[in-house]
Amino acid sequence: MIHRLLAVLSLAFLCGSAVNAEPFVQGGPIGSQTSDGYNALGPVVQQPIDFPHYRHAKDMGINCMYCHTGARRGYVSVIPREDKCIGCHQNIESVKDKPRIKKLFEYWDKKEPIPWKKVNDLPDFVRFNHERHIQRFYFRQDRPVREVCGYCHGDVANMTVDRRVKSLSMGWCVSCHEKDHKESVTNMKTSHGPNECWQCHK
Amino acid sequence: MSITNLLNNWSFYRNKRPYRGQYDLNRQYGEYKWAMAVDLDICTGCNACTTACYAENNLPVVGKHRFEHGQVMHWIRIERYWDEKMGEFPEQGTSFLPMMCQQCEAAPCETVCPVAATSHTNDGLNSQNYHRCIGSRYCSANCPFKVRYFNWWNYPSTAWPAPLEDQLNPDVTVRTKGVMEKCTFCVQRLSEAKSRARTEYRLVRDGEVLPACAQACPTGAISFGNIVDPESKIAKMWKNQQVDLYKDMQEKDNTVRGYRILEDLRPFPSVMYMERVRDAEA
Amino acid sequence: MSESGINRRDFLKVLGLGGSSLALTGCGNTDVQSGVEVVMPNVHPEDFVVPGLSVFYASTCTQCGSACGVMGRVREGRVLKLEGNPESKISGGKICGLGQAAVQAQYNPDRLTQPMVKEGDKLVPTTWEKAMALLDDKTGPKSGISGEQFAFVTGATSGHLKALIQNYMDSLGSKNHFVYEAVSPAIGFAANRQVYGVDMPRLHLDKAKLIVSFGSDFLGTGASPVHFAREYAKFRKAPRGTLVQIEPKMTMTGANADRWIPIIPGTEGVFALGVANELLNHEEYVRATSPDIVALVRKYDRETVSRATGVRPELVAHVAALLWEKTPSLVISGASAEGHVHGVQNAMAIQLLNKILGNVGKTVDGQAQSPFPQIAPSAGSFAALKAMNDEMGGGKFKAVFIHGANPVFTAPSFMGFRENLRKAPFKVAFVDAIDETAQECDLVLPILTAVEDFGSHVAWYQPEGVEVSIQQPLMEKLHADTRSMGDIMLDLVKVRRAEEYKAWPDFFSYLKTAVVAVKPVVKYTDTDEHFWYDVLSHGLIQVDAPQQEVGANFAAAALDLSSSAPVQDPKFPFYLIPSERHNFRDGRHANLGWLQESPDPLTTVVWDSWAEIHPKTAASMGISEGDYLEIASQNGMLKVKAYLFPGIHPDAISIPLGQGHEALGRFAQGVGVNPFRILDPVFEKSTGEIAMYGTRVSVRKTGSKETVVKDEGPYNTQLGRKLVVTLPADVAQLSKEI
Amino acid sequence: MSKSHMLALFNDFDEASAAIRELKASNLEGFDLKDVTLKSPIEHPEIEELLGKRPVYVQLFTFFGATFGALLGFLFISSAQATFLMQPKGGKPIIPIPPDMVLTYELFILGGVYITVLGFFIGAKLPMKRHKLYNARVSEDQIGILIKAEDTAMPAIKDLFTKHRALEIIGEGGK
Amino acid sequence: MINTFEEREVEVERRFVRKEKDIREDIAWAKINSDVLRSLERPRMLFWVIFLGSLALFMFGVSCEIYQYETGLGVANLDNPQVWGLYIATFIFWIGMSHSGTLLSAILHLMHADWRKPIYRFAEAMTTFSLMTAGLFVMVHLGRVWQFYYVVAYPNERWTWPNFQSPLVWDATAIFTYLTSSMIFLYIGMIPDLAICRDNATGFRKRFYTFLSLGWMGTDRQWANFRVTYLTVACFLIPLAVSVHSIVATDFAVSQQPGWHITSFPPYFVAGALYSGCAAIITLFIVLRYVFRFEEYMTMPILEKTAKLTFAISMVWTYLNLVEYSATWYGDDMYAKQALIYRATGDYAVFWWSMNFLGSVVPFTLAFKKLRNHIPTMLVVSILLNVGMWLERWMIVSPTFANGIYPWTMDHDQWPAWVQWGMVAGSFGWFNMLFMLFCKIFPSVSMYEVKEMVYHRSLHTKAHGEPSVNHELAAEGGTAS
Repeated sequence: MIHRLLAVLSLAFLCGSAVNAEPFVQGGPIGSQTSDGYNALGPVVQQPIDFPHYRHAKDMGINCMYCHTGARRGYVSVIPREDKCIGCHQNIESVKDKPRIKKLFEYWDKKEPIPWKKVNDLPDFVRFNHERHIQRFYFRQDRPVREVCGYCHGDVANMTVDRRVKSLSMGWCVSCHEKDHKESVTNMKTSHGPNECWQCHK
Repeated sequence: MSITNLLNNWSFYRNKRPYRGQYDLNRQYGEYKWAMAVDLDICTGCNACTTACYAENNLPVVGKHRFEHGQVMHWIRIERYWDEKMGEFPEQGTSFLPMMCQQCEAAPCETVCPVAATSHTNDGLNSQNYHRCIGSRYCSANCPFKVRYFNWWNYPSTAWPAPLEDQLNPDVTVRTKGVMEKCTFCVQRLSEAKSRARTEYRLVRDGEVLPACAQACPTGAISFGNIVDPESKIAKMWKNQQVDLYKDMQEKDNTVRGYRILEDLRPFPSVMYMERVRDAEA
Repeated sequence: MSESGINRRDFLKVLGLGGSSLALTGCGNTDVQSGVEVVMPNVHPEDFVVPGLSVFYASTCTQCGSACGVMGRVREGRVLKLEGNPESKISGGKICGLGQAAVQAQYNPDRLTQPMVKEGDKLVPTTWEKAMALLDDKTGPKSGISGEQFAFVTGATSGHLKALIQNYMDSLGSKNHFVYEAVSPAIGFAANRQVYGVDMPRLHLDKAKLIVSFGSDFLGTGASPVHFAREYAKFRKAPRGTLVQIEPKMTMTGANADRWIPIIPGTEGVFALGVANELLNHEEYVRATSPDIVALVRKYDRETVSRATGVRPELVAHVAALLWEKTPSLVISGASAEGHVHGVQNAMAIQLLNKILGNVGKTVDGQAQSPFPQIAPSAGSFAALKAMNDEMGGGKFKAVFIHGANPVFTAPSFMGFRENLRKAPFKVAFVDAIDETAQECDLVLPILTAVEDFGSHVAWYQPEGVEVSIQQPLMEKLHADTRSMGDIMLDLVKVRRAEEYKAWPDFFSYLKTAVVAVKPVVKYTDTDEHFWYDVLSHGLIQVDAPQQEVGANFAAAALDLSSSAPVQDPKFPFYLIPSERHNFRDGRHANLGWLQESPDPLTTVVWDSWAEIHPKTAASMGISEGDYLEIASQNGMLKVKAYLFPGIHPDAISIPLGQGHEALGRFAQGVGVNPFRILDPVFEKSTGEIAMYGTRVSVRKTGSKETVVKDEGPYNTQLGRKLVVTLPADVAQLSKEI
Repeated sequence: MSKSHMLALFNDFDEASAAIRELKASNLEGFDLKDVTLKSPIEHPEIEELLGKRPVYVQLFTFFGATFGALLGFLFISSAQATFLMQPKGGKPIIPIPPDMVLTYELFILGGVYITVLGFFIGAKLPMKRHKLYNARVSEDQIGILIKAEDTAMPAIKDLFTKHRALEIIGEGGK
Repeated sequence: MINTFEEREVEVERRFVRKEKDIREDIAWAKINSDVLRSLERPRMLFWVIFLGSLALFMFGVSCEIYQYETGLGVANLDNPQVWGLYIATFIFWIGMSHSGTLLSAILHLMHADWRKPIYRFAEAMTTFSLMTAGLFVMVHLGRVWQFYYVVAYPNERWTWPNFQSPLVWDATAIFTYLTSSMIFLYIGMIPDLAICRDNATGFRKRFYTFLSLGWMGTDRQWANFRVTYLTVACFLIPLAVSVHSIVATDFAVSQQPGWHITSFPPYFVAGALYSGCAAIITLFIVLRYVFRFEEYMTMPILEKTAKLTFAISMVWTYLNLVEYSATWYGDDMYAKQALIYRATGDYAVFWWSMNFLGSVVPFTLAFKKLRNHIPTMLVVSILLNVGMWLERWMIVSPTFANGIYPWTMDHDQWPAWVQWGMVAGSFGWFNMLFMLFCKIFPSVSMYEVKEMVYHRSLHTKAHGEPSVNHELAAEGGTAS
């Protein structure tokens, strides 16, 4: 990966042409979302419950932010609180006896939190602000949620347990921050992402 | 990285900072310029700001031995000076000076860091990126105010015996040995406030966010705000005190109290101090 | 970080989410990773809890008696920081360093986490069951203990815990509730009662154009430092007030004075009368003053006063001239004027100036009269401990409870308190960290800290109306084996009065009931539950109450200071000034690292004790900074480093209080010396309080030397740099400022 | 018509130069002056002159090395500064000329030195395998003349060397 | 003794006429080879003892660094104002030391001063090794050595670059350029000698030298390219050497600290560097001459010339030093003036005055011919001069920190901890080790250039017919050894 980057960069330098990350690409199999050289398939993570993202996001067409409520209003996108799962599932009789749902109710009955594993875990000194990205690209630019979230998280709607599909390296962040983005659907003024250390490093 | 980029933006890249209009409400990046004003007349020297800073910014308690060796980590310190012309007794009391990073516009520390761990933000702060720092300490050597503090020891493993580490602020990195740190104007609060404001399609309101020292200060000697906004208290104070951010020599009336420390070295600090007043007839 | 058990405090069910990520550069997680860290979702949190965002809860700071309203910042179930509560009339959204440090008391590594019982000479861990059984055994109905044989020592208390303690004492039929504060305002209160008829009048610093303070460190350690600091800020704004401070050793307030006048300790009253004499040259003042007082005051002419006080005669006239010039003014007496044999007279002489100047009713008036006497503050005094100690020495008490005070540390050695305490067969301490007193006790019970516990407080200095400050837990209790002081007291009360108290399973419900009972007083019309949450979210109940009447009664006889000349003893030529530091007070907070590392404002010394000595005196004795001095009184000797300090009377030596702990954990133990130990048995004659400033000492250089650990560099001036610039007040145009 | 090598060793430069001078004048069939190689323990420009113009191109390398070092150096540094988003520094422009000049200067020298040395290796054909007619005494104190000539010319050359008191004459066959 | 006028005249005449030669022109070339190659033979026991001593010293320095690495820089007893301490002082010292090699090999080469030829090789080696030692201190003083690669400008996945405005980056670039260039220069200049070694070695060493000599045969083509290359690189090295130490000077001069913010710093540093380098050359000259019995090559006239050069440079340094003091004194910069007064009267006064004494007064011994020719004196003086120069660097770094601009943070009593001293000592062990290895692996006298020197001198003698005056070299060498 680094070699490729090196090659691209030195070539770009010599030719005097700018390196730009390419636009959003939707869908596709895991790991094939972009061709910017930043794909990095993370390990398969064993979760306490094999949460079927495809069922919720694709089959049922639920918006990501229905569960990940923090994404639009805070730094953390938030693993949904347990009563949120229960809130729906206690009324869905059809799947109540499925093993995964049973397991969920076991946790709920014990009033224990489910120990999910972090999949997209940035270094501790990085502060990624979900709110800003969602506000800009989802609410103001009015792009589809699967595209906005999928730019970093990949095509989660086609996954069961989430898996990291991007390197999430600093260069990858910068490659997008460098580009000019429209302010909103109506405001054609463009601006690039913030470029100072303290925006992301705490 | 391209020659076209170089040629197209050459004049921008050659702008000498600080330049007038660097912070401008009309530019998207430049909506904020955080600045401070410290009224030395009402600073009582109580050290509330120092302790607040310890609490907010995960400053380690270094202990007596290390304090003795000058390795203390207080980002804001209260200096106490006796008058030079003092007789037998300090009859006019003493002078307290809260000294924190002055967030200089032309910061001497920034240019000398070999790895660009310290640079300028769009809000006019002098940022210090701990993860980039390799610990050459050149910035501290070049800081006229000596407000940069180096982690001489591995404090994460010693300064917070359990369960003291539970107090640590998760928004602020705990610095390991070998990196430089300094006052950030509580940037974690600023960016939170900015984010909130942007979501609501507005700028940060005056007084909406304060650094820990300004918030704690019982006398309110420390004022803080966005100097770009002409309606903010801080902008009015700077204007009233006839201190211009972009000037290295202020031309002001002698009845006005505002000044910046060590202005003759031309660092263009973002902290304005207001002179201590003493009733000469008392 | 995953405690999520259903708890009775259901509003606090915020715990959960992991990722209490402490970002450590170099160590910790420094790379992008997957499937390593665990993140715990909340099970059933409050709606307003968003992981990653802070929630602020209103509470009350209990670090000193000011009862400032605070806001606790809570993230992921941990309290991280305290801020001032803007709604509080006392704190006004501000907070001092001492208050900030309260979170360190919570997370202190040396906290007591389980009950301890004494076996042999050592305290060993035990369980709550055994501890409560032991309590019942020794103090329960079966023990046969009478009210006479029981004593309860507390620090200054107020609020519903005070009421509960009172109820417990009542249930035992005991009257031995001793409220003890090592550094107490009792002398000042006594004087105020005589003069104004109230303990403490309300002082309007902001209204005054001139403040003459006789040793009152109102900015650092006074009645309500944060409030006074805010008032002081207003006082300094245009039209700028002038502060004159008269004291033997510069306090933080003195450091901010426009004119600081050193004076021989104990002669403040004489100086005040001297000023009064000068003032009475003005006819209008004479008219307002009774003739016998005029006659008394006339004895104090400039020269006499100067001879007694060591202050230049023209300064007496100067202060008087200032008072004449700037009205309204305010004259305050403080600890260093009051801590003498004739403390009350001193204070009264000082208050006389207010009377002459007509300040009473203008800058000095009454506080609001609290409508809740049962939760009103009981200020501590030294006399209480003295009485208790005498009785205990006689072997009267079978059981002694101690809470919120550390008399073994703060009682002067001449009292032999430690030995007397040992005579009591059963001693119980309620502490959050083992202090010197707890070490002497037979049973030590770990209680919750202020940020974990419910409570209510009423400050004895109320700036506006009456503020009942509510203290609520900012987080789950940190250590499972600790209990709320209120819960313990309620359990103890129930032992004898089970019927009356059965409605309340715990202190929380007791407090809630009591608070809700206030509803009619504040004319709240919604439901009880709403009221309760309203109170919790604001952190206080603000009650409008009528002002106390303030008189101005002076009798010439009470002002007679002719016998106040200090006793000269060639063996002990120096006055000892045990100065109270704004961060440590009487030493109960010495175990907080932040406070230890927060430099003393005037000397910038940290982590230590030191003796302040005037450079002139030092030069004559060949003392330089860092020299170890032996400072001996008739009752003991301290070895302490010298610090040359120009802000002290040349005949005085000052050692700060609060250090010199033998217990209290790693941050306090073995740091500095304890000047309480060497105090002489000198008492204020009318109140029986110890005269803190009445001890005489000798000073000897030992020859050994060590660096004084301080923030200050080798120079203490600005070396010609323009760092702090001073502008004369007549040049500055503050009124044009924003 | 095969060519072969012959090495003659001389005691000092005078004899060697005399031999070369005569070789040059002899105009032997099957022998060219450019096939003469002088081997000496020290440099000796005077004799080298006798061998005719044998140009050295090192300076050319130096010129290009230094020029490109400086040019690329400045471009590299300034465009890195222009692209590095976190670069803004108070008090100075993003692309400051004096510091960049310092670095350009260093890179100018770096390029110059490196490419010069590269030129040296190319020009001197180093590293190379030693010619089999190398004699260790050349590195000590003797001067060798290596010639390449038609076999027919060899005897005459050999005579010529002998006349000039060659200490030793070594042919390809080890003669 | 001298009574008559004539006698006196004869004496005067003898003094003028009798001019010792730098080198005898009748030394057989084969003897040069064998003499120099002798130094590469199996070392004596004493060599190993000293080598192991140096190694032990170095290992001590290494363990100090490991301790510091594990614990944090606090163990070095540095603090907030006093952030650099001995590390940077010693760094400048070693950088300065490196300038002598360039002076001898490049500057004197361009000036056709051929007396440099027998001694430049070890001086150049000294350049390389002292740069390598200096590099250690850059590493050692970093808070996070393990992140050192952040200074290197390479495209990376973080999309970051170093800060090209920082003098430390200039430093890194300049030192890298200088180190590699001088290594190349040393190596290129050594190729003909490596060929000699190759021709005289057997076994493993033969293969080693064969590899290094790249097949050098001394052909006219090689020599012609060699000549041009050597000259060109020398031309580059001179400005490079000047720029390197000027850049080190800008580390200080571009900052605002009193006592550093001085215009004359770059030439001052360069002069100081040449000064300490020359002094070090004298020391090593004497040692090598004695150890390897190089009396015939490292002759007294050469030593004398080096000493004269040193004296000249010392006076330049003294002048620049005085300029600095007087400019500071005369100028109106309060901070700098206070710092200067502090240097002269404060806690560092002893070191400051010894620095001035050793740097400006002691070199006057070099002005006397008798002393210049007295080897023990020269050894002692050269070492003293270097002590003085080390103190100079320390006096640049530490007192400014102790008494900077800001009065509150001034710190007068921060004495370097043993860890710092340990690493300073370790650096000498390291340098010594490298140098000793060099002397045993590579010829420390340039054989082919001595031959050239001998050859050209003899040509000159032949042309001018100057009578060969008796040589007292052997005799003098004898007294010295």
